Amino acid sequence: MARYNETEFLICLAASLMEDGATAFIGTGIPMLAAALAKKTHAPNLVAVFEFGGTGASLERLPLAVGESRTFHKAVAASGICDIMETAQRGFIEYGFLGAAQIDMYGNLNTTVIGPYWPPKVRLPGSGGANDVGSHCWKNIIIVRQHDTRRFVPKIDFLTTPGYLTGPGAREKAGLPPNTGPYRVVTSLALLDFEPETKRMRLIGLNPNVTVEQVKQNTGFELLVADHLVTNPEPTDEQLRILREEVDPDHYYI
Amino acid sequence: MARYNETEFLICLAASLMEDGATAFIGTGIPMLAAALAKKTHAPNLVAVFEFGGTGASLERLPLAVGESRTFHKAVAASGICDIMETAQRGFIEYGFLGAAQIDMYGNLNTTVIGPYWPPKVRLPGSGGANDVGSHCWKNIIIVRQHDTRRFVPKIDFLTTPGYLTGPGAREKAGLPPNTGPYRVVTSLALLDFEPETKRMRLIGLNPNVTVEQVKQNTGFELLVADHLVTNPEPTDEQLRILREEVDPDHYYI
Amino acid sequence: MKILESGIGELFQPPDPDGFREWVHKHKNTKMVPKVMSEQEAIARFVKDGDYIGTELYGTVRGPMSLIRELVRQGKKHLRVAGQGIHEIDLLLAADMVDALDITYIGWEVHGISHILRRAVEPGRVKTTEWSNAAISWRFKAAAMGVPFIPVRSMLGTDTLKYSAAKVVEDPWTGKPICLLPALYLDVGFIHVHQADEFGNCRIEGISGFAFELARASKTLIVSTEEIVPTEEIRRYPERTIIPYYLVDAVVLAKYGSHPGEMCYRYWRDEEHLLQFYKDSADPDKTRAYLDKWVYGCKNHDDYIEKVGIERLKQLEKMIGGR
Amino acid sequence: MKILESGIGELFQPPDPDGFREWVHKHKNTKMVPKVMSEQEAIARFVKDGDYIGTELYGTVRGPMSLIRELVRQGKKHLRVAGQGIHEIDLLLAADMVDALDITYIGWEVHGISHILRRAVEPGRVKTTEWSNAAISWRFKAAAMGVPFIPVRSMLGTDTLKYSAAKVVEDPWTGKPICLLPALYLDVGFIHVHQADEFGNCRIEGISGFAFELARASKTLIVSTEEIVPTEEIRRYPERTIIPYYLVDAVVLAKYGSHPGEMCYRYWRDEEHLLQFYKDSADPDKTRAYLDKWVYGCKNHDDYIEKVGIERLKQLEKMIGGR
Repeated sequence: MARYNETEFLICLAASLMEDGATAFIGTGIPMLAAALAKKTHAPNLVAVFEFGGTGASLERLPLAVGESRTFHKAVAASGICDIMETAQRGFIEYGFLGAAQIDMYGNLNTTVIGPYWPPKVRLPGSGGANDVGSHCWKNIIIVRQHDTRRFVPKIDFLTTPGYLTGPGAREKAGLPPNTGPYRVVTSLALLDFEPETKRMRLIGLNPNVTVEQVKQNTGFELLVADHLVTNPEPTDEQLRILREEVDPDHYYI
Repeated sequence: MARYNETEFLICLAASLMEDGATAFIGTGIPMLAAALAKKTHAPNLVAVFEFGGTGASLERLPLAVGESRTFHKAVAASGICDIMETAQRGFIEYGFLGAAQIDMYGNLNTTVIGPYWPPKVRLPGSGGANDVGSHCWKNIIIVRQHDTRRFVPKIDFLTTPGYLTGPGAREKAGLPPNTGPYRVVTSLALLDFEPETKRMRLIGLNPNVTVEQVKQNTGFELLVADHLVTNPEPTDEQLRILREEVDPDHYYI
Repeated sequence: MKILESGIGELFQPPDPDGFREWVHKHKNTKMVPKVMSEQEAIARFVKDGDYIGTELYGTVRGPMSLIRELVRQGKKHLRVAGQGIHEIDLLLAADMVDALDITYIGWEVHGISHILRRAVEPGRVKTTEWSNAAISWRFKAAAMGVPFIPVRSMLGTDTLKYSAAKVVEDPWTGKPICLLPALYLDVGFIHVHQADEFGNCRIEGISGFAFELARASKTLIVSTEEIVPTEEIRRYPERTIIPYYLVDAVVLAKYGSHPGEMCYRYWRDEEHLLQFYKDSADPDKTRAYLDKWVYGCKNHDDYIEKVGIERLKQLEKMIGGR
Repeated sequence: MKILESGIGELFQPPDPDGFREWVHKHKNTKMVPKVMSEQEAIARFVKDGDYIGTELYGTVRGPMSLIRELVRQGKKHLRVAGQGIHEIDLLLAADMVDALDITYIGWEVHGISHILRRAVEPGRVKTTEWSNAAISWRFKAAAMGVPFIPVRSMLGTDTLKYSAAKVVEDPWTGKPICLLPALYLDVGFIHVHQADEFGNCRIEGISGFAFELARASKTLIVSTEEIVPTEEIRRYPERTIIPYYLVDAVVLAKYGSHPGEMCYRYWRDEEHLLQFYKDSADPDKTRAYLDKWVYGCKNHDDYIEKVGIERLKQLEKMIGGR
């Protein structure tokens, strides 16, 4: 049996992207586990920010929702959504974490509908805070659990959250804050970034036992590939122990 | 020796205009004393609102400034200036109290400069909250201690705070909230209102021993006079006792 | 100041600051009068068919669930709703009480998407207009300020803006595009708080979500509270009053009023109950059965609480984190 | 969206949300690091000649007076100032440190108008642009939101607007005129608080004035505090933190820092001292003598406090109202 499952791998990879002492806008699911793991390992001073008002919570216990009491347990501040979103709008939040049902080559995200807008084929939850996080945080990290051509598409059905929109300069032209945008994409197959000149998605790291071909076959648009590819690190036994015993002992998520 | 001085008279007259249970935006000086007196006499449920955040203070002790601790002692809420001003902007504050260095026939007020704007002959404090109170409260009561032609002028040097501007409909045309504006003017000589059709200042009450001629002579513009003039009530002994012994025992103002 | 783009979404509740002021002047009582009443009376007196309503915080966190259940019991129709939530919006949609949604997020977070939302919107039964989460709160903030719109930098360049009723204009100072959101005034707002006095002065512990803004954006505000405290206590710490009495029309005592959601420092979410509902909500008949048991099958909140069982609630109290 | 009117007042600090963001990204530290330092170090490190500064609340109420006195001692020049105040602005003007004022109110309330303001403005030495009191706070609020302007319904139809740098536009939703105020971003903000931890997490008791907005509108924020509390205490009641640490660049311990003004629940205003200053301020020589004695004549705040005398301060503590 494998030493870890895919979810555990993604959590550890996402956690490794979290910088000690940085502010990070944390959403439900993998980002919460990654933030909690990071705080218990290499980034004890990570400042987790939650959209409904929690800033700098201890994350001793894993939150089950973005507004619940553990998002501000022993926090340095507990305010409200306007204060948090305006803090992001003023440029104080370094990292954002986003998920998506569909993503395109510029990192634009869809969490609103599959099919036409109304009436839709599938009605998804909607933007929630994603559009705001994607608009205001400096570096956005996108987590897509299944890397396949249903999710990595040439054209998303609905542009819920801005990536680089139509390419270089498009965010600024739209009035979004300069020098912001998607930073990394973490998936079941690989780690990707966005090539600085073209702002197009680029493969930079392969998960263990994954080939370039596999990633390309599961991506619905032409993918750039970095000259030097790394293999993404496997979770250490210590990371897995902390994740299983301290972060999510009730196996709520994992 | 007189039973009361002019200041005491003005305080009691202003107090008599305060309605039990109403919200009133209270500024420094006579309005504070009037509000405190009203709360201790006919209007115990008057809700005094102070611009820097105090709402519904007990006013057991007389505030010396619009932001000081007595403006929110035993208050129901202590917030900030934006919340208070937005509460007025949303239409929750019935009465405003204003003073002025100059006033015209439409109740427009000057507290900014005498002479040209810059450099001015005399630099006055400026609008402070007056412009906001005059813009947002439903009924504004203006207190001018000396009623003379230097203060009641045909044209004020600077329009700091809006009265009826140029006349009927002018406030609405400027974008100010409908059905708001100056309500009464309390002076050393008389009580005045604004005639509903023309929005022009009108004499409706004379202070004791004051004649219509006297008021006209001390007013720098043509003054309307109501058909039936009342004589403004003198302070009762009880009002004076409460004012002197309970409201301002240190004779800070009186 | 050029208008560069206008969203094509329907504006379900156009901003009207002057209308709001006139309404306040006519209907709000600035006198401190007792407003404690039952949820039945509050909903019956203050909510009409066709009203535009909003709730705070959201379905699993300090939500006014006892008020929502009563709203469903009384079967108000053709509601327009500020759609930010989970369990509370699901109940309204399941009971077919909603015609239009200003939607930002309706879903079950990590558990998945809302089956009930899908059944309401995919057949074209409920109309939707899109907003970001901040945008909905900022629209309340604009209303709370008493102005018709508010400038923000969200939604720009996206379909979220295209299918909203926002506008993009050129900022006259920087010359850059900026998004203007229309103020969102509620006919009726619902908030559950930790403490209130009989006049409606309210306190909230922990995060305040968008309670400050929603309370001030509501023509009528119905508050439910875990406990009623003496006004002397309110006056001792006036800086803790987040909702002053004059905003409030009804105070409903509702201990455990947020159940099955959590109330910070008081009781933890009833995860079993929530997951069961989410599972059942995939099936229309089971959804109906849930409503029959937990909403229509309860006379009132006390009845609901009895059905949940005090032992269970005591457990949830033990499970919540302290200070 | 037509521009109907533009104020002719000079805009001393044009709004630049993107510039603010870049500055934050480059200079603000999101790590929790200790920031306790002396007022000398704070002013020397963070204030430059020509800066645009603002203070909160105002000269006789929770004002950062110990910081202002140090600012005067260090003689910073050509400052541009958000002019909402009394004693604090008088000191800066008397020391001839100010070139431009965004003025809403500078005066001594019931005592009378500011002699020092008259001597500064009437000869044409200090430039002014007009605003209402709400307008200045709303300009900070716009900056705190991270947007270039904010719509309000004050100042309309008046010379206060004509001599401001506001604009009147036609609201695209209601078609009615509305006033837009440019956001006011401060180079340096100064706030005096009741409690702060060593990282800059701050609490204020009683009214909060415009501390929330000014703190968030400041590129650099210098906080003085009556006492420094452990971070554990801050974390126990996170909803009481009005200024989170990441906004703060310096924490200066300054017990009685608001003297001669009051600090609610701590000490009462020193009315004798204030009235004496106001009397003296009518005469340039006596004003100079006041500065020599109470500002230049004191090495630092401790020295000032010693000169005021602990007995006097203990009296003022007895005179303040309780909860």
